Amino acid sequence: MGWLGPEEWQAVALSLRVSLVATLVSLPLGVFVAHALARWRFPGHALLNGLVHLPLILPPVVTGYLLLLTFGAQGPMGRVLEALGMSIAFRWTGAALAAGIMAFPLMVRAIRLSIEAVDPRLEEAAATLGAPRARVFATVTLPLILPGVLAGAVLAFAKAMGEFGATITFVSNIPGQTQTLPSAVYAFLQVPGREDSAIRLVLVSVAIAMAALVLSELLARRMARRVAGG
Amino acid sequence: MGWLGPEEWQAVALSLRVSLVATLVSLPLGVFVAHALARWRFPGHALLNGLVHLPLILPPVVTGYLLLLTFGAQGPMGRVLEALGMSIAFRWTGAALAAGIMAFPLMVRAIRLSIEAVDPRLEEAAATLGAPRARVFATVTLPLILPGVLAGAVLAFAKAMGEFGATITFVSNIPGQTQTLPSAVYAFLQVPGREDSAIRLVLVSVAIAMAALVLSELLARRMARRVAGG
Amino acid sequence: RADSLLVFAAASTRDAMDEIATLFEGESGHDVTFSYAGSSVLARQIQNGAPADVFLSANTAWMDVLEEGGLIAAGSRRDLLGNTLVLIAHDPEAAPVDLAAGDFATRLGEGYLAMALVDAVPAGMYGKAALAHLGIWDRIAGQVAQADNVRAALALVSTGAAPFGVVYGSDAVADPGVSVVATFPGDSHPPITYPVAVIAGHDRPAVTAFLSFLTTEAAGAVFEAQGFTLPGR
Amino acid sequence: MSLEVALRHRLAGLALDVAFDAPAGVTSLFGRSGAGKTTVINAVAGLFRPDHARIVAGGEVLADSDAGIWLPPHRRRVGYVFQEGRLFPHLDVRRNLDYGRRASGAPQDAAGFDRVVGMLGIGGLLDRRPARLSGGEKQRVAIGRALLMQPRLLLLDEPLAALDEPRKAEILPFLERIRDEASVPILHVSHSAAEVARLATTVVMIDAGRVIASGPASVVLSDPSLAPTGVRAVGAVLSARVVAHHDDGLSEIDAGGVPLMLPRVAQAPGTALRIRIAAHDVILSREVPVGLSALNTLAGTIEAIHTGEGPGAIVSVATPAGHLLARLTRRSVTRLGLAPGQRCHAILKSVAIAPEDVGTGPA
Amino acid sequence: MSLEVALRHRLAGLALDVAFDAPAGVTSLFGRSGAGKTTVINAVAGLFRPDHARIVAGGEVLADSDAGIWLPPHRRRVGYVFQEGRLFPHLDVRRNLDYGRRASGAPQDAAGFDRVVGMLGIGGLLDRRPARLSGGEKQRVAIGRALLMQPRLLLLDEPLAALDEPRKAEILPFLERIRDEASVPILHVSHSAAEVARLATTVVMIDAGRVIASGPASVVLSDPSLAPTGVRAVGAVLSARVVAHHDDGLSEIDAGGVPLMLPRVAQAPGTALRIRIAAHDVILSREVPVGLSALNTLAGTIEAIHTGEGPGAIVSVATPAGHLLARLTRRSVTRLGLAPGQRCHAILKSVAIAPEDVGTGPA
Ligand SMILES: Nc1ncnc2c1ncn2[C@@H]1O[C@H](COP(=O)(O)OP(=O)(O)OP(=O)(O)O)[C@@H](O)[C@H]1O
Ligand SMILES: Nc1ncnc2c1ncn2[C@@H]1O[C@H](COP(=O)(O)OP(=O)(O)OP(=O)(O)O)[C@@H](O)[C@H]1O
Ligand code: MOO
Ligand SMILES: [Mg+2]
Ligand SMILES: [Mg+2]
Repeated sequence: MGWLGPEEWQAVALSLRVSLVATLVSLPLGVFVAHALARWRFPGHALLNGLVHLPLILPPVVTGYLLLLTFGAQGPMGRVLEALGMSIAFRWTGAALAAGIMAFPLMVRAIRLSIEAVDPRLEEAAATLGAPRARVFATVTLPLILPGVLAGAVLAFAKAMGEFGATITFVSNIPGQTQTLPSAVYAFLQVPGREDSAIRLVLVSVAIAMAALVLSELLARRMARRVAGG
Repeated sequence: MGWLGPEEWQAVALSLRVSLVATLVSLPLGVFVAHALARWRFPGHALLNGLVHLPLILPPVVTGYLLLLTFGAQGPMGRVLEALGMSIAFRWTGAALAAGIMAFPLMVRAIRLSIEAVDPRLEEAAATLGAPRARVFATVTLPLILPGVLAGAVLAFAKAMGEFGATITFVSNIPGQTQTLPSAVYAFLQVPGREDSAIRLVLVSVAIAMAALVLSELLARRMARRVAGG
Repeated sequence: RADSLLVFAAASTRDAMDEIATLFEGESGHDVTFSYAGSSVLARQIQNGAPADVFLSANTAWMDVLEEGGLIAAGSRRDLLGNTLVLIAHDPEAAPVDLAAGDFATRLGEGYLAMALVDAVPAGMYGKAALAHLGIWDRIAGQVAQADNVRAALALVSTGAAPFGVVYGSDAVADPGVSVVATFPGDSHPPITYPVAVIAGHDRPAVTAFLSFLTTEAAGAVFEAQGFTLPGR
Repeated sequence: MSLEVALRHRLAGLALDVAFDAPAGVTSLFGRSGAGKTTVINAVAGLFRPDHARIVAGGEVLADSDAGIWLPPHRRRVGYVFQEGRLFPHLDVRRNLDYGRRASGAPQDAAGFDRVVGMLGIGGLLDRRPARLSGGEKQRVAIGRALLMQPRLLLLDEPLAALDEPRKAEILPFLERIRDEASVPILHVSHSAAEVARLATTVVMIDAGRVIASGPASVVLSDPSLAPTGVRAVGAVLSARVVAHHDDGLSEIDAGGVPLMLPRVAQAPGTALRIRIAAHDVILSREVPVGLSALNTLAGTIEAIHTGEGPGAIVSVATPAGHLLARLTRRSVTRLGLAPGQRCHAILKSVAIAPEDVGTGPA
Repeated sequence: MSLEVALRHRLAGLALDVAFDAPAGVTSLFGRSGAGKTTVINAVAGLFRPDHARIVAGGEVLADSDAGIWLPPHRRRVGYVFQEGRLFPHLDVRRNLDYGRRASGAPQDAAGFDRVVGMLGIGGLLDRRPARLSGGEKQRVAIGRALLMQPRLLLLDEPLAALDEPRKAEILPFLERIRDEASVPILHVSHSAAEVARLATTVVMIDAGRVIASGPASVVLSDPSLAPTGVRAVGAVLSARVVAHHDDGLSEIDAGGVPLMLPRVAQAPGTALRIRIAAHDVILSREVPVGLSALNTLAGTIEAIHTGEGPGAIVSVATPAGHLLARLTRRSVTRLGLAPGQRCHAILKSVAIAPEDVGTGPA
């Protein structure tokens, strides 16, 4: 398509990949953390909760900077990953990490709210039927919170599609490697007279995120209808 | 306190004010929109939903730029407000608008999830007892979703405390008027060797947001306990 | 043998650098990739092991930091570009402003003057120095709207949110929504320079060739067309 | 005040097509599990909107699909006791009870409140939230909540199923008083024939979404061919009047000129009563019985003998007190040589007539 | 298999302090609303942890607070039918029923599944979700779900309250079979004396959180001084045996050598039965009664006469079939001149003995 140049298509493809991977990889952890925060009492509960919300509170640039310090060549995690041959700094995997971390609080909050809304008496009933905690979760809690998980995932995906500050600070803006849609938009906005290119990219990103939103609404409504028996 | 300079304290105070006002003012609208999205079917449902999520999807700079076009001195809304003597461009109120808009999707999502979790049979029961829709909402739905409203508000507050891109693009950085904590942090990060100042400010903002989080957790737990009768 | 280069460049140089890279690739057969971002961001990434071969900074202070840290190849640093500092107005018919006469404060009236962050971002720091030098700063300091970068300051003026702004000449050239009403005298602020250097350990032949290419006539023409100045000329 | 209901709708498990008139008093929907009783009640409350509906309460049209009328639930003023509680979990019992009054903006009525609370035995629970109530306590609060909203129509979906006998015995007279004094019509679902016989003015039998019989309780419940909920529901309902209370705790009543003795009826002499006499509690004798502990005998004439598939037979006996039904074994019918037209004596034990079988009001 | 329960706990509305042994068979917790029955059952299921608890089922210690033992619910293998359904809303009826089997990894048992489904009459609902079921349908699915998990202990909290009589009559024999054949002990809560009398091996009467009586059903239920749930719960439980089925639909049974006729009992000759005879269904006569429709008379000796506050008296009569209780009015006692030691005849109507009053197994 002549509308976007090859480098721009690359940014679109990369953003999609980064956001999808960030969302899908963090989803199980998100569900786990949300469940822990919603249903367990343990020392460090408040600490974990705070930690999860940190990326929301910090200016994204700061989060990116902290990631750079941690996962950069000199950083503690960076050295470890380097030694394992799995360096993520300045790779698309790093962009996914940044996007995932920035989106994590949104995902966890959404899932946690759904878990808190599940009637614990149903979980009790499952326990009396012989299901241990993990099975109760998998067969009762999880199916009942699917709409919330979906909402959380889509929220996270949308956030990941729009994430810029942390990503560009952490993994820079290398086309094909780490240049996501928002980074490309930023780069265009820095050059006089390239606003039109920026706007085209913005429209693409809005279209993608909207499609994800509409799809998730439809799915969620279907799930809800099945449970309500309407 | 000698730890922060007067201009920095000013930024802290301003960020608090901006975030609080943004959260509190948008809260009723957030509850309304969340309720409409959760419980009503109307044409334009998907459109409204998309619109609400837009600030999440767009890179913040783009949101800020769109705000500038709309509410700036030459923008359509800007002219109207100007005529009313209520211009918000370059004012802290503009910063609050930017923060509120950026935080709005998070707030609405959280509240919407809680509304969807309310058993509609309780609302039906209230209706048979003579309560019209608005009263049902105020006396049954709203009290039951308070934990979710609280979660949404705190999420929005935290996001507002960290918002930077849209704010600085829209209202720029005028010390005492629009220089929020993240703008100040950003400025320090631009200058070699000022990371320590940046970190001090970040710590302040983290402390504030964490306090809000912990407080909201305690409140939510108390509400939940009262309903569960534990 | 064809090589691949990764160049970290200040975002404001994008259009010129893209064009020059195409010329260089055609000539040398090498492949050039850019990462455009704010100079401070790029410098920090280089400090933390970014795989950049070349750094083009809009900010001498950050290049100094890298140099002191031994992160750039010895002797590779040079001042590649210069720029001018101009006063712009939203109104296309705005009358020129005589900066020396000190009547700017009156012209500004109640309005805002858009600049980049005056203590953090080079364009803002140059602008503050110039305004101070001209004795205007103290009278208008409270009306300065500081953007996070110079392009955002430009946007404030071109959208009409602020009637005036201080930006680089290269920015003003490209934006038809603003008119230049004054140019700050070169001696009113420290010289505006964009240093470039090879990153330590990356001085491969292709990299050195690229750096040399940046100072060719062809490259210079591109830079000038974008409103940059070439030092020493 | 009367109620007129006509509904048509198709559901996954049910083709609903019912129409009935409910005159003043209590109308009981009687029928097996899954017959469609709750569905009908929900439509009357405005919570379920069938394809076709016409519902008129006391002259006001609540729904008329032909005219496009569908009043929302909050404008119907019907008190609904749900089959499954539905108390507001965030409100304590007091505010649950008060919900309807506040919603309608009616003034406080401390006396009425206390009366209902006392009758339901929930005075000690007022400050508790529903999560801390037992099953029966929840149900009592739900009943109180519906009563206290001053409804013009009460919908009771198995309101007493979770309650023990003494509690039922306390609540039933209260419902009767609402029926008789406040003249609030009641639409009522129950699986208990005794409860239906005692309360119902009209019985509507529903089976698989259709009305299979409807009419005065005394007629429908004594029709032995209609026993969707079991033959033990068969019985006669007599009209009577309190005559006097005797010192030994018995009350003398008059049923069509025949004196009967019942365990103390808590009504003043002169009060009209309706007494359900279950068919399986009546013994027939050809001779005047002597030396029996049962206090009440009624002479009468056998009108008809229905025999069905099983070992039982229902003998209907015309007595001056009204028609009585007796369920006997076919063997007894043969042994005693019973036949229509014959004279016989019906024997009733005073104590076999349970308090829940004795209601106020004419049958 | 037996169950041993001892609990102590303080709640807002209740000071719980109960201890009872439940031998094999059915143990019914009987008591008024709010007495603490559900609380006890929850503790046995592991859902409510009292301050002090010792619960031993079939030799295995489920809880012992002194030893710090508290088995989590999923390791107790107790089938629990909750007072309020608790079906999984996201699963259809089939998968609700199958939940317990899958959770325990037991192999499919199509025959057992079909038998339970058939007995509960829910074959047509298997693909429906709970939101589309009626109240009674939900309860039947909940019963099936608990039965199909192969529990070693069944907890039934008012399982039949929402069901109509014919459905109850279908389900009760099934519960009896579980009690007798699978020897699964059952802890059961009900407000219905008939249900308790029919099912219970042992009755534990609870009032305000304390056990006020416990023992064999035949003893506890015939104690007229214990009637927390109303005097109509009083009755005797007789042991009997099926002798023969007659052509006219009656079954002849033998109760301690006395032949009695009942409406067809669906059990083979030789089967042991337990028959509840409600005190208010018994008529006493000084003479041998003649010409009555009632088929069963038992000669006996009056043992005791309890008179209380009310107009009634309970007369206990020793007969060869066992102790019978008769509830009469005090006036009848006087009129007939009844006194301990006297001979008399107890008259029972065949049909007054409801199917729900006749259970299998020894009393
Ligand atoms: N939303 C629904 N969709 C499809 N079928 C439904 C729905 N709700 C109820 N049904 C079916 O309609 C029938 C009637 O249900 P209803 O709740 O009216 O029964 P009921 O007479 O109140 O029974 P019960 O005495 O058991 O409460 C049942 O077979 C039920 O399965
Ligand atoms: N969580 C709780 N906190 C305080 N009190 C409670 C709590 N749960 C129950 N109760 C009280 O304990 C008492 C016993 O409750 P329980 O549910 O065991 O009664 P029940 O015998 O099952 O009654 P029902 O027959 O009405 O179901 C009731 O008075 C109830 O109000
Ligand atoms: O402020 Mo943002 O939300 O990512 O840059
Ligand atoms: Mg129903
Ligand atoms: Mg209970």
